Amino acid sequence: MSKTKEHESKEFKTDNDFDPDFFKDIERKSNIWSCIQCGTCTASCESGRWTALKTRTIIRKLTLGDLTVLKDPDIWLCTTCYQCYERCPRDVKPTDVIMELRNYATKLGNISPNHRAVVGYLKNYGHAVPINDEVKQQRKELGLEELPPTLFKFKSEGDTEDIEKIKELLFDLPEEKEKEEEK
Amino acid sequence: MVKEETFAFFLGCIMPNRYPQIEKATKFVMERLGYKILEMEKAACCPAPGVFRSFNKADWMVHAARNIAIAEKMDADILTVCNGCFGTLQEVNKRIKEDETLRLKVNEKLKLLGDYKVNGTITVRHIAEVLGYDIGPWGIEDKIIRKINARVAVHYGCHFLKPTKIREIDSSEKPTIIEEFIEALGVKSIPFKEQLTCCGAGGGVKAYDGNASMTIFSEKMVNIDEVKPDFILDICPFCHLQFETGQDYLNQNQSCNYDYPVIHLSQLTAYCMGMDQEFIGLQYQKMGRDFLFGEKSTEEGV
Amino acid sequence: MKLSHYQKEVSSAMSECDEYENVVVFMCNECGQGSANTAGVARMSYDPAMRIVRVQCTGQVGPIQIMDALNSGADAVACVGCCLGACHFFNGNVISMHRIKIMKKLFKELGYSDQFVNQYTSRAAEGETAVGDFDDIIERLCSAIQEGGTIQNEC
Amino acid sequence: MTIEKEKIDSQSPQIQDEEEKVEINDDEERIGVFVCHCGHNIAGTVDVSSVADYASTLPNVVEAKHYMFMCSKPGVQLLKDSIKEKGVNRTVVASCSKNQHGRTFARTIEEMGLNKHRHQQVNIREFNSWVHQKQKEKATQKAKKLVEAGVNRARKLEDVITKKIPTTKSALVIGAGIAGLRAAYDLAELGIKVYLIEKKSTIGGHMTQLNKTFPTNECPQCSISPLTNGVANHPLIELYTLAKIKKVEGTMGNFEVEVELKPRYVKDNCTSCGECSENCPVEVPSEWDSGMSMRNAIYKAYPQAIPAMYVRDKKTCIECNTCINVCPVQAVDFSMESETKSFNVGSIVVAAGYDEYNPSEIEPYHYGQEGYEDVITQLQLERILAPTSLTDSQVLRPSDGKIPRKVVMIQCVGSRNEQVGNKYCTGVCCKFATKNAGIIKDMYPNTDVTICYIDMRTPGLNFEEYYKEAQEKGIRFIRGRPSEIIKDPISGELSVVVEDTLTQTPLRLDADLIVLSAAMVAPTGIGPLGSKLHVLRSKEGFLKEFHIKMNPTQSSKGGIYLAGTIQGPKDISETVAHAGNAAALAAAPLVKGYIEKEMLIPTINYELCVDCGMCKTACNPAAIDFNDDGRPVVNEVACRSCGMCMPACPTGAIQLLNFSDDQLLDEIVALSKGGVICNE
Ligand SMILES: Cc1cc2nc3c(=O)[nH]c(=O)nc-3n(C[C@H](O)[C@H](O)[C@H](O)COP(=O)(O)OP(=O)(O)OC[C@H]3O[C@@H](n4cnc5c(N)ncnc54)[C@H](O)[C@@H]3O)c2cc1C
Ligand SMILES: Cc1cc2nc3c(=O)[nH]c(=O)nc-3n(C[C@H](O)[C@H](O)[C@H](O)COP(=O)(O)OP(=O)(O)OC[C@H]3O[C@@H](n4cnc5c(N)ncnc54)[C@H](O)[C@@H]3O)c2cc1C
Ligand code: SF4
Ligand code: SF4
Ligand code: SF4
Ligand code: SF4
Ligand code: SF4
Ligand code: SF4
Ligand code: SF4
Ligand code: SF4
Repeated sequence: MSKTKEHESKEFKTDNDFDPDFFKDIERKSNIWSCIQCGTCTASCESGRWTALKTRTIIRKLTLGDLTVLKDPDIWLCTTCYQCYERCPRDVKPTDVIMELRNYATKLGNISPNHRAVVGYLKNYGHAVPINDEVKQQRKELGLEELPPTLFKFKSEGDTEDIEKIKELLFDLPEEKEKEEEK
Repeated sequence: MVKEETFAFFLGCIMPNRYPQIEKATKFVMERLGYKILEMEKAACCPAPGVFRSFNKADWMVHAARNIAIAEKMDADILTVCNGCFGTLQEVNKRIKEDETLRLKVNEKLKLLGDYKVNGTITVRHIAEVLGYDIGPWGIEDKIIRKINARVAVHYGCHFLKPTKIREIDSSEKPTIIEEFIEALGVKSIPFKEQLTCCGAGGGVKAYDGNASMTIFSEKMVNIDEVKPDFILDICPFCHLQFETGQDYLNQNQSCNYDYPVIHLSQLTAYCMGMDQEFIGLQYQKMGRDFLFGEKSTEEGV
Repeated sequence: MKLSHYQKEVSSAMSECDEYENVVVFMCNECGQGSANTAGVARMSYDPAMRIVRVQCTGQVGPIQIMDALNSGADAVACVGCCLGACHFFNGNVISMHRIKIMKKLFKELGYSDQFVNQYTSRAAEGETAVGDFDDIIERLCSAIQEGGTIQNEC
Repeated sequence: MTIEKEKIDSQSPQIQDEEEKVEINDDEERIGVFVCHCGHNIAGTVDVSSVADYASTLPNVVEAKHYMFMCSKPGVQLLKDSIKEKGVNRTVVASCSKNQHGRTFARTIEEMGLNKHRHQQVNIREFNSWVHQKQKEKATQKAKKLVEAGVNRARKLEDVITKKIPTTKSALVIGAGIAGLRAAYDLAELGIKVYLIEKKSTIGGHMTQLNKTFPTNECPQCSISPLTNGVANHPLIELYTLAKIKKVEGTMGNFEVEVELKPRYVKDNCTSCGECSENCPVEVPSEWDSGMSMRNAIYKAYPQAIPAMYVRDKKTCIECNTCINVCPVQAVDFSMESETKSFNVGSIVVAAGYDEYNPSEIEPYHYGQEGYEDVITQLQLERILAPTSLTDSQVLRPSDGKIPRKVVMIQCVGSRNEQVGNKYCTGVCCKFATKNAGIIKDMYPNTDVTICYIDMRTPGLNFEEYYKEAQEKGIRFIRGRPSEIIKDPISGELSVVVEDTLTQTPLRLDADLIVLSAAMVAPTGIGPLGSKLHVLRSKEGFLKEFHIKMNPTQSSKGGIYLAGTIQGPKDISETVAHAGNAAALAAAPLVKGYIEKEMLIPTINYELCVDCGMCKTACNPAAIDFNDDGRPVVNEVACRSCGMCMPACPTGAIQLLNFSDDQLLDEIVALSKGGVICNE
């Protein structure tokens, strides 16, 4: 269902594969160490029922310090439905943990091209979903202004100050990672 | 004190750029109910809690704070019509209100974006919360001119109620806010299996892996199809998009045959309050274009 | 736990700084005294600056005793009680812990170092715990001295 | 702790010859200092003679000696001689720890007629020579300071007297579950009069509700009935049902208790014929049956209930008067009123038990909601299975009375769950789920029974075997905590969503009957009871024991003991053992007839005291109270000499004897001197 996982081919792991210190930051913001691996999160997960995302396994890998989790495509399958967050008996807040993890993965350049495109839209139009001609027409028919008074309208009228700053200062994504880079 | 009965209307991305009919309907409803709706000039993407928070939590917060700062300048609470916008703005607003150090940090970066500053003076509201609690089923009764006699599948979406500790609106396991409100409009919510699960669009999944998103969604549709509602009622343009385009996708790729109209709470309420059929905008939709409220509605007369 | 390990640590701590003479340590009648006795019986070594005062419970030690000690020239003060949850008088150690936390805050606000007053726990059966506490007191004391921190009035 | 040590002390002196006692001159402080060599143990590191020399220069010191072994007979003789010859009235021995020989020297001076609290032990061995062996110079310096501090301390030491307080030879037991029954019976067997108070109309508690008990699966009614009958018929036990504690005053050894007895509306001559109940038009769910059957407004909780009398529930009664008319012996009497009883007791045992956690708080499980009738708790299942059940022990599901073919049990409901505030593991539910799963499987081999668990916790002799037996019976164990129970709105069928964590598979298990293994939580009403008794509670709500390992049955207040699950979840064997220990401790001072207590307690200087009550708040054993004039008073029996009231006092009015601010200051000054002192 989802993309293949490179790390699964490597079966035997040693301490060298783990770096418990790496996730100290996440630990500080949530309770990952108090996870009892009860599986409530996975069972709650609407995504995980149909996809490869197994929330509990992600938390487990974190507590082990398994760095492969950063390259794990599964972490991008969470829909942030918060169901696990609501139900975890140990208050681990798995949704927040996954968000935190994605931040790390992003820093390492593990971002999908589609996501890059969405960030591009934001930087160029101020919107993750830009307007198109069909909708412009529709707006007119409905008696609305052709362009809503959002940042994009100002940009098209020549007032580009705000959007330039957003482009420059926010969501600076690292360059695409070289294909294989180990340890 | 923020101005009462006035809202800074936060549009977000999908509503103005894909479903302007929801925008139109919301304005209609709010103005009819006596609220003043102000445009938020230069507002941008909320930004979406799934994708942008995933990339950089700090920037996500700053960008959201920029939108909040615009409303603070207008001295009005923010009204959103979208769970995503609500999720982002409500959470960030709450956190900068409660955490002073965070506020200072956010403001520091916000300064670089222009003349923006957040002070934590306003609140962020969702239309469903305003209708469900401020107006309430008791308050809408004498504002409507027609009732719709329909059985619908209500979809709450995720970020309106969850995380409950932050939203503090209703139970996430057995909410009733929408059900109770639409009952006053004559509409009956019919429970279906796993009613409160996600539509599969959030968290950046729709962009990341459309197939996965559709797999989650197709299960949702199976459960909805079991109870054969008249239409699907949602409170979020992103869920709206998922339900609209998703049905189409399933019909084309998985030989399904769905044709359920998808209607936002604002559209439904607007219609009951007397807005013209053509402005409700069902004619622009992919699904259930033929669906007419007319057959189901009974005029109440004002 | 190896004895030599502690000895090494102590000697290294001592070589770092020696601008102190007395550290007043209030130890409760139960695990506090017990652990120091056990340390003695096992001939573990620690800094001779430690001056142990027997109290019923660390919950008995108030700001008065702590200020008395500092005023009469103690270089640092500490309270050593039972493990949290195992206080023989219910929760005296927890109360003492909070009290010392507040005192630390106060010292800091007044511009003094907060490393000269500390709360510890120990276990009667394990002398190591007492010695570990003592070592930590010295370590904090030394680092505070080296950073120019003070708890005494300049006079 | 102090109490026990001193008890031993106070008993031994009589053996010694009396004539050694000398006349004590108390005009001025005359201190004798003795420094011990302990062979090389001390003298090998510390220059003992220079320490003794130094001591002799200190004020009030009239004798300063050093000797090879102070604890030896000649060593002890030195003390005696100094008292006799030099008029020494306070002694300081610088040798080993107070635990090692402090007591030896204290006893010696007591033999000589001095109060034993006038001895000050200075530890220069464990605290000095043994830990500073390589730093002889510094160790000698330190020894001098320690001795000086000891001398300073000795100067102001005051006499502490020991008092004998007579006790009331009777006990109160609150709660008549298995724990209360056990404790009451054990106390009565020791010849102690017992008042047993139960808030419900019958005794036996939760155990009477159970079907079978692990690990032997025997009938709990059978095991408990000898005890219930024994208690009901014991000449020394007075049993009160429908009773509520109103007031508790006093301290260890002597309490005054006031109890409110609610009316039963049925007189003692009731023959338990059941005529009234049969004719009563009102039907409500039975509490004892956990709502699994109905009872009338006039009823007996269950056939074997003790006392074997009916009771009228005023709240649900519609006052049709039928019962009054049908009763053949005119036992029904609506004019009965509540009465108040007072007892004097020496000890109190609290055995108020537990409540089953109400799972409706966990929303995804939908317990108690309409349409989810087939989600029940283990206690309800016990009632379905029980021999007296409405279903005749058949497992029939509540919604439609069918035999379930798929039973799913969910563990840790309300335990190990921070969201509902219960962090602890109940420790019993894994065992009773295994029990009930096995029983169902035995009765209906074709029914699938699944237990969804996080960890199976079955420690102890017989319990792992019990678990294995269940596995062999074909019960399916799935390691995972279900996230929710879902209901198909069309078919109405229930299913349980759970991840099998061992294979990482999310599962949806169909279920006809879902049984929640709900936690054991503190009983309702424990808050008010706890505050009436002045005992502290743990953060989980149970009553807190004095020391988790060494004193698990003693409460924070002297004279009040905890029995059974009121202290925390337990199974029956643990409950019974716990209750037995509570009874033994509660009986000890009553059998002995008195409490011996050293008066090492605080005194209050009423000129300084501003009646703020801070000391009262600080005192865990609730030994401080306000008298009629609004002034704080220390209860000498309840006080445990912890000194925690001292720092709480804003004016320094309250001072613990021999540990006062002033006395401690003397010691502290000597120990701190020589540092970076600030002389203005
Ligand atoms: C479903 C289930 C199955 C179990 N199965 C087993 C098993 O098979 N084997 C086993 O060993 N254990 C089992 N247990 C545990 C067992 O029930 C307890 O260990 C035991 O009943 C505890 O007894 P108790 O006397 O401490 O408490 P309780 O039985 O609760 O008795 C307390 C009594 O005090 C009374 N009371 C409460 N408050 C007051 C008050 N304020 N004033 C006066 N009276 C008061 C109550 O009415 C009650 O009668 C099971 C528990 C459950 C929930
Ligand atoms: C590694 C380990 C760690 C533990 N940690 C903890 C912990 O952290 N917390 C905790 O609560 N518990 C702990 N325990 C359990 C704890 O040790 C026991 O619960 C407790 O010590 C039992 O005490 P006892 O008096 O029953 O037995 P014991 O301590 O074994 O005492 C029995 C005594 O009887 C003597 N004896 C035996 N036979 C005879 C005979 N025929 N005649 C005369 N005398 C005899 C023995 O010499 C011994 O002195 C631990 C146990 C182990 C093994
Ligand atoms: S629900 Fe919470 S405790 Fe359970 S496995 Fe998931 S993160 Fe861990
Ligand atoms: S928040 Fe993400 S991980 Fe958690 S249940 Fe929803 S989709 Fe799964
Ligand atoms: S009194 Fe103590 S220190 Fe002195 S000889 Fe005896 S044991 Fe040793
Ligand atoms: S009250 Fe009367 S009728 Fe009822 S059981 Fe007792 S004797 Fe029988
Ligand atoms: S008077 Fe009350 S208890 Fe008696 S029969 Fe009528 S309803 Fe029942
Ligand atoms: S005994 Fe078992 S079911 Fe009960 S709380 Fe502990 S682990 Fe959970
Ligand atoms: S010393 Fe004070 S605080 Fe301690 S028990 Fe006695 S009165 Fe209470
Ligand atoms: S704390 Fe001190 S001043 Fe206050 S009531 Fe107690 S003794 Fe008096």
